Amino acid sequence: MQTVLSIAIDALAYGMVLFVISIGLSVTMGLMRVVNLAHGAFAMIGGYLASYATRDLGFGYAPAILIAVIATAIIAVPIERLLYRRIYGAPELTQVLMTIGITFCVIGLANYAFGPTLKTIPLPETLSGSIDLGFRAIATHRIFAIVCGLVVAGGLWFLIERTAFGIRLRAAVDNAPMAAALGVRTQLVYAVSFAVAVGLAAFGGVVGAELLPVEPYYALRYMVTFLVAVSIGGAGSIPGALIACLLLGAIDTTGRYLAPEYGEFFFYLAVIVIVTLFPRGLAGRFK
Amino acid sequence: MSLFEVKNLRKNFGGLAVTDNVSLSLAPGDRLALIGPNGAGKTTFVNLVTGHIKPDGGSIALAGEDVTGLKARQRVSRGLVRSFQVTRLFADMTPQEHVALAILQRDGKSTRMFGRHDAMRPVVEEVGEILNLLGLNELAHLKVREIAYGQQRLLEIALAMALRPKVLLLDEPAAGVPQAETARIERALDMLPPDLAVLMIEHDMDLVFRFAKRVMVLAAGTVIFDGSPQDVKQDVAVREAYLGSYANAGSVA
Amino acid sequence: MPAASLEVINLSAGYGPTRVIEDVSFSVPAGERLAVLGRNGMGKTSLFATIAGQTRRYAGEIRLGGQDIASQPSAARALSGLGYVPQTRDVFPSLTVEENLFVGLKARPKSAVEEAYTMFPRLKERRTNLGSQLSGGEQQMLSTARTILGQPSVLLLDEPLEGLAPVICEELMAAFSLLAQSGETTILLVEQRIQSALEFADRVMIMERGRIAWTGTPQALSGDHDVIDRLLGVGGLH
Amino acid sequence: MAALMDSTLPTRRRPLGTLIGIAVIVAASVIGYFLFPNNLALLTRIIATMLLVLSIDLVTGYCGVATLGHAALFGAGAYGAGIVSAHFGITEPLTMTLIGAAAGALAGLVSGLVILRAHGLPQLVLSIAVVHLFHEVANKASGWTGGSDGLSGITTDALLGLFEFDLWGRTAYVYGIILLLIVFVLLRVLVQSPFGMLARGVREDPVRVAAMGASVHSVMLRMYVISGAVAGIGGALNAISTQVVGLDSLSFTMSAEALVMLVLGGTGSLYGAMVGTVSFMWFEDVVSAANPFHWLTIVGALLIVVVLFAPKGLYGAAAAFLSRRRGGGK
Amino acid sequence: KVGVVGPFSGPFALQGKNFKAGIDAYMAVNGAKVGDNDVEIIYRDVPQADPAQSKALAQELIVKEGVQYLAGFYFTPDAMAATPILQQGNVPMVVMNAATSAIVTKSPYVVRTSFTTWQTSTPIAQVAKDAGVDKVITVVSDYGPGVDAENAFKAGFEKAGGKVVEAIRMPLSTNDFSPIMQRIKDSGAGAVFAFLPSGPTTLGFVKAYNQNGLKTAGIKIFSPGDLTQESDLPALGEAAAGVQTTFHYAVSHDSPENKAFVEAASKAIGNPAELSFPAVGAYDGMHVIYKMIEATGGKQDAKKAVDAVKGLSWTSPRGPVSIDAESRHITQNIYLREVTKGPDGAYINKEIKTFERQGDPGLAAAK
Ligand SMILES: Nc1ncnc2c1ncn2[C@@H]1O[C@H](COP(=O)(O)OP(=O)(O)OP(=O)(O)O)[C@@H](O)[C@H]1O
Ligand SMILES: Nc1ncnc2c1ncn2[C@@H]1O[C@H](COP(=O)(O)OP(=O)(O)OP(=O)(O)O)[C@@H](O)[C@H]1O
Ligand SMILES: [Mg+2]
Ligand SMILES: [Mg+2]
Repeated sequence: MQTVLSIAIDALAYGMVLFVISIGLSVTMGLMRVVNLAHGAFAMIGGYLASYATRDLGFGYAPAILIAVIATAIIAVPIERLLYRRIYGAPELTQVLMTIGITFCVIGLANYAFGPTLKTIPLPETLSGSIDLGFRAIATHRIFAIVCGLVVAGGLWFLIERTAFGIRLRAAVDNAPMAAALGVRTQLVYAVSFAVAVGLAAFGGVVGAELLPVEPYYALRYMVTFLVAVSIGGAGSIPGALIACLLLGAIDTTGRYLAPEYGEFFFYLAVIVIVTLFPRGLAGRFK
Repeated sequence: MSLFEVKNLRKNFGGLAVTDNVSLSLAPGDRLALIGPNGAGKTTFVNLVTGHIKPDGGSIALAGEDVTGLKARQRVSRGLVRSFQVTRLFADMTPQEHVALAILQRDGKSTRMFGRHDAMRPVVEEVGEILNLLGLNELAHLKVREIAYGQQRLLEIALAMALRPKVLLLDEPAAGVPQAETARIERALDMLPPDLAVLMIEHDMDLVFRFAKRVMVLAAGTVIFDGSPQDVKQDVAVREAYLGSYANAGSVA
Repeated sequence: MPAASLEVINLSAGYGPTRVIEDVSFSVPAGERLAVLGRNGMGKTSLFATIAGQTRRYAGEIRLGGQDIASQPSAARALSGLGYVPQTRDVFPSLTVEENLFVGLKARPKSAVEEAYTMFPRLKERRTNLGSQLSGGEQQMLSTARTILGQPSVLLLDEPLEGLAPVICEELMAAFSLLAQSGETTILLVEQRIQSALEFADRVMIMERGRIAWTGTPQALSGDHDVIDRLLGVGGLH
Repeated sequence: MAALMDSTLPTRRRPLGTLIGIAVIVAASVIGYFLFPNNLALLTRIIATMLLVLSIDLVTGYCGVATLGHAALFGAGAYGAGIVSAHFGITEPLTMTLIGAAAGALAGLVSGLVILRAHGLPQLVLSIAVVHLFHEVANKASGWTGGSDGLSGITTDALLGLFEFDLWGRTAYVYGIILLLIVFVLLRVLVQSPFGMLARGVREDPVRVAAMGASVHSVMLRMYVISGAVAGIGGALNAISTQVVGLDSLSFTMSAEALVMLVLGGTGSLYGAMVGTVSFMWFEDVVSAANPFHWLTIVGALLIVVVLFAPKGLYGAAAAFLSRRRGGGK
Repeated sequence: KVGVVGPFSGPFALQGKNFKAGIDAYMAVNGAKVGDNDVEIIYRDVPQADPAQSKALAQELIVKEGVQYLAGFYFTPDAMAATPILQQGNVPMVVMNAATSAIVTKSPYVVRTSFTTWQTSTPIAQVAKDAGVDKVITVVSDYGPGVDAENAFKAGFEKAGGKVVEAIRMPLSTNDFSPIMQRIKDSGAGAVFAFLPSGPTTLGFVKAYNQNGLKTAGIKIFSPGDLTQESDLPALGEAAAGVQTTFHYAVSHDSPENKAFVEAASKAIGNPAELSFPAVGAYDGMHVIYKMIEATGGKQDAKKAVDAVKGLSWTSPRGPVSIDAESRHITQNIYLREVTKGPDGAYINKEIKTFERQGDPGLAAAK
């Protein structure tokens, strides 16, 4: 019983961290229909900025998060204008090519600017300890990640499903020329959504840095993880992504606990089973 | 003997009975028009009988064989062919390739891995005939994405014809085709083998009344009328639900 | 917004190297109803699409209420009062019926969608369905209603009756007439059912290979069998 | 495969395109041989990769299946050929190649059965899962595969008993060119055949294909098996010329790189696949030799530039340019 | 002419950079000339384990560039791939990192100046036993070196009379180590033997070790030095303090040879914090190559060159070393180190015990 509970806690925590990092990708990929393999690159930029802000500029954790999110979103604006705008609606493979190219560039630049070693983001006192749950200890930071995940999920869901902006975004994605003909300023809508998605990536990069440490190859190393989490959930669905991340977290954690030597195996087998059962993702939007 | 027999077909979409116990039978040579208000379930009916969606209940038989459990493509190869209400074509291929592919598929040669279709004389000739019939000759080598919608509609019919069906289901073949070109469609329909059974969904009443020997009216998922074209105009329910003033004003000439 | 005039001056447009609109000029005074006719592939849709800013314009001016909008993006034209119902309907497949309508509202309050439901009660029944789940005719209704909700001062309708049941066609044409008579909208209509078009329009324009081949009143057209034969190819109207 | 063999029948019309293709390949390989006589090992590696990229093109370019897991097929071929040599003493290169092709085809069948269960993004994810599973299996079966240390101990007889695989890699290179030519001709025939046309139809609208009475699934599965054989030949060539097979030949990285090469060259045409491979690998070789520390940035920039200025790939852009020139000349 | 194959780009570029730093340092200290022969280095990049590419590049180096020595090789498969061409090319190969025991058996022309995982993992078993631990759980990354480490430790520990209660192999891609930590706790072992390749995952591992309360529960980590590679230490920092590892080299090694080396290598690498063990492998590799050149007078003679360094012994920055005449592998001291704060406040691997003149137990075990 204790084991089960223990696994459940780990699974929840891991799943939530996964969610926080990959949810931004669900926006670009599911809503804007861009297979954005450079998502991890933006998360990494966020991580580097936060690390720089805390270690070299002496900011606290909270301001560092804010700086990372805003600065990354600002960096993203020209990238969106110059590069992403050209691949909206392009075939998936073209998008793959472009976003891999961006990833490579970001990796190269990060390597050049920050060097190849790991960068950490020191946690504040309140988050750095662990909490005793009676039967085991869990890092306070993970609780923080869980809360962040829930808040982000709720806020994003509201923005996309309930606000006029969300409806316009989805309309623009479905059929941009038609949306424009109805008076939706699609370019603006896209730019804002992209900035939001990238901001979320940066946020995830910072909050998740405890688990996925920041280093230049971050962007490539975890690319598949993000892609899998989002696609399984059904791109564009916030609840879908949440369920998928928790599910994958559970599978991964359980596999790693019970049979670590086959952990990878179980994980991908489970992915195949899930996709076969839900070919559109757990809560995929109708295509 | 009835060639095509649908019994008690049912389909619900989240509580909405879109097809509610519909039965229908077609004999060889039948020319049936299926009409009804928008959202009555006509397209759904076609989707059900052709196997594009699964019915909740009922049975479908083709030439005495129960095809309810068969896949869409298996029904096609047994002679049950449809056209689509909104064109579904290969945007980057030419009309010539479309028709050739349909012919090859019909003859079971479409999975040959050698030889070129445009070097197979009988195929080339038949493609020419069909495109000619529908006036698409000039466009034979353009990509479909470059030809006007009305012409795509004609190609849609060409494809169905090329498959030489036993039962042909046409979903609004004239939608988007201007009146002038409707004549082409009619001509194409006239050229169909006489023993072929045709079911046509159409909102162009002129076409319906020129074409159909029998009319069936669907409203809210149920058949509210089944009879001759003459009688349908007199039917009060049909007039209210569907025809409106056409019943008085429209000419059948 | 009151109805506005539409002026098109020396407009040319096309797709890549192929020109499909050749040096077209015409003007529609505020409140007029103009029917645009022509055989398949003659450029009716392309003309409308160019006016709405969806197709590449090579040359020419487009004046909406006197102001040249030819270089504005599509969205800006819509916001300055141009409404466009495309031939291919272009319902947003992953939005519900109601959300589709919201998109057309521009800055109007959400409650205004009731107007659309009054025009097409069928849409109200289907309000939570996704666009992709609608029947052909329902999509047509939705597409038309969505644009009208934006209260356009010039409305471009590309075959709005296609796929609609005869009763609905009648109701819809009546609704369009009402809209035009209220003085709020100038309407340009492409329609294959020549009879309906002629009954509706104040003036008729026929297109032939990307150019304007004939302009005149419906009465004049009905009388001119030569033109009808040559440009529309219909063997006599009933 | 059986049908492929029949294709020695002359194609009646327009064999010209194929002949030009053959001429270009032969010319390029002769030039390569004399221009870079000391780089034949690299050129051979390019040929092996080219076979993998061609094989991806078959499913991606012609059938519209997005895949990031095609190295599974390539690796199966490589391990197939390697294992029979290292463990069973089958060292005849032609036999090894055939076994590689068969192993690739089998892997194609298996991954096709899995991958074709979904569409779009979920499909992409399935392909990733498949290649990881293959990778994991190879890692676990280290008794057979050498695990992460790589499968070593592969030996090869002289080709046809005459030509030893030498240090300069001449034999391997010529053998690779011959394999490439054979595959190219067979694939040309294949893509122009009715089956090739049907496959294009599947890419554009599977529902329409089904409405014509054809089985979409079986078309794609057949293509997967053929594609597996092609990739398997590439893998076998790699095993024969390198004499070591590493886990990298079953990796996601390799799959992704090969896909990038394909898109770079242009999907949906055999030439695109070949042009993409050569340009990417050549570029990578030059840049990484010139500046190993920053080549990734430069390659990234190249990819971006290609998307911006040649969105249909290098070959697609060149073809469009030529046809415009020709059109303008009239 | 020396051709060096290593990862100079990609996720392992840091290791390649260390190769280059070691080589540059050696040449800075000893000059670029041996007798009358100029030494020229040609680098080739294999970013990730990729035997096909490694072989192609090695071949190119030999036939095109005409190199007389091959060196470098970070990954085992890459080294293995190049061994078959040594004989034909008449070229010796100096392995500067790849750590699987069997490489030296693949060709008589292979000499290794780095270490093997067996070599660095065996002594820690004794350390664990001496620390009074009887039951240990092993946790390793599931790939070649991990398995080697597991076997080496097990052999050593059982010989010393201890018991390995459980052996866990986890996928290389593991990011979240909490479940593993939980299993370690549940196993009832008194300590854990861990092997992870140096790089980002070590941080997650050490953090999870702390956060899941293993440290407070007094379960110790024993590991070969890969876990606390110097270039990772600034990030690991506090979290890794007190962790004991055995390895052949620590940057903090206290000897005049090492001081000179660290100074030269730091200059070569740019950022001293990035300096770690592959550099010393490369440095000593160059030493061996210089000796070979001396012996052959610059002529291409692989056999003579290799014979010349068999049994060679010298004082390396890591301490006294020698090339075993039979296996051509390096015999060296293995040090027990602990992560502590150095004099300047940065964390270092501080050597606390020496196991002298260790050979490679892996080769013996394979026989
Ligand atoms: N997947 C679905 N989910 C929910 N409702 C659906 C779905 N598909 C169709 N419907 C509904 O079923 C009804 C019947 O649709 P169908 O397309 O069969 O109508 P139709 O008779 O062909 O109409 P039209 O003449 O306008 O084409 C419509 O009201 C439609 O909204
Ligand atoms: N995307 C396109 N690319 C190239 N040519 C096109 C494209 N769309 C239309 N055309 C061509 O432009 C011409 C005009 O087409 P358009 O759709 O405007 O005609 P239309 O009068 O609306 O016809 P219909 O009555 O069939 O709707 C046609 O010859 C068509 O082939
Ligand atoms: Mg319908
Ligand atoms: Mg039109």
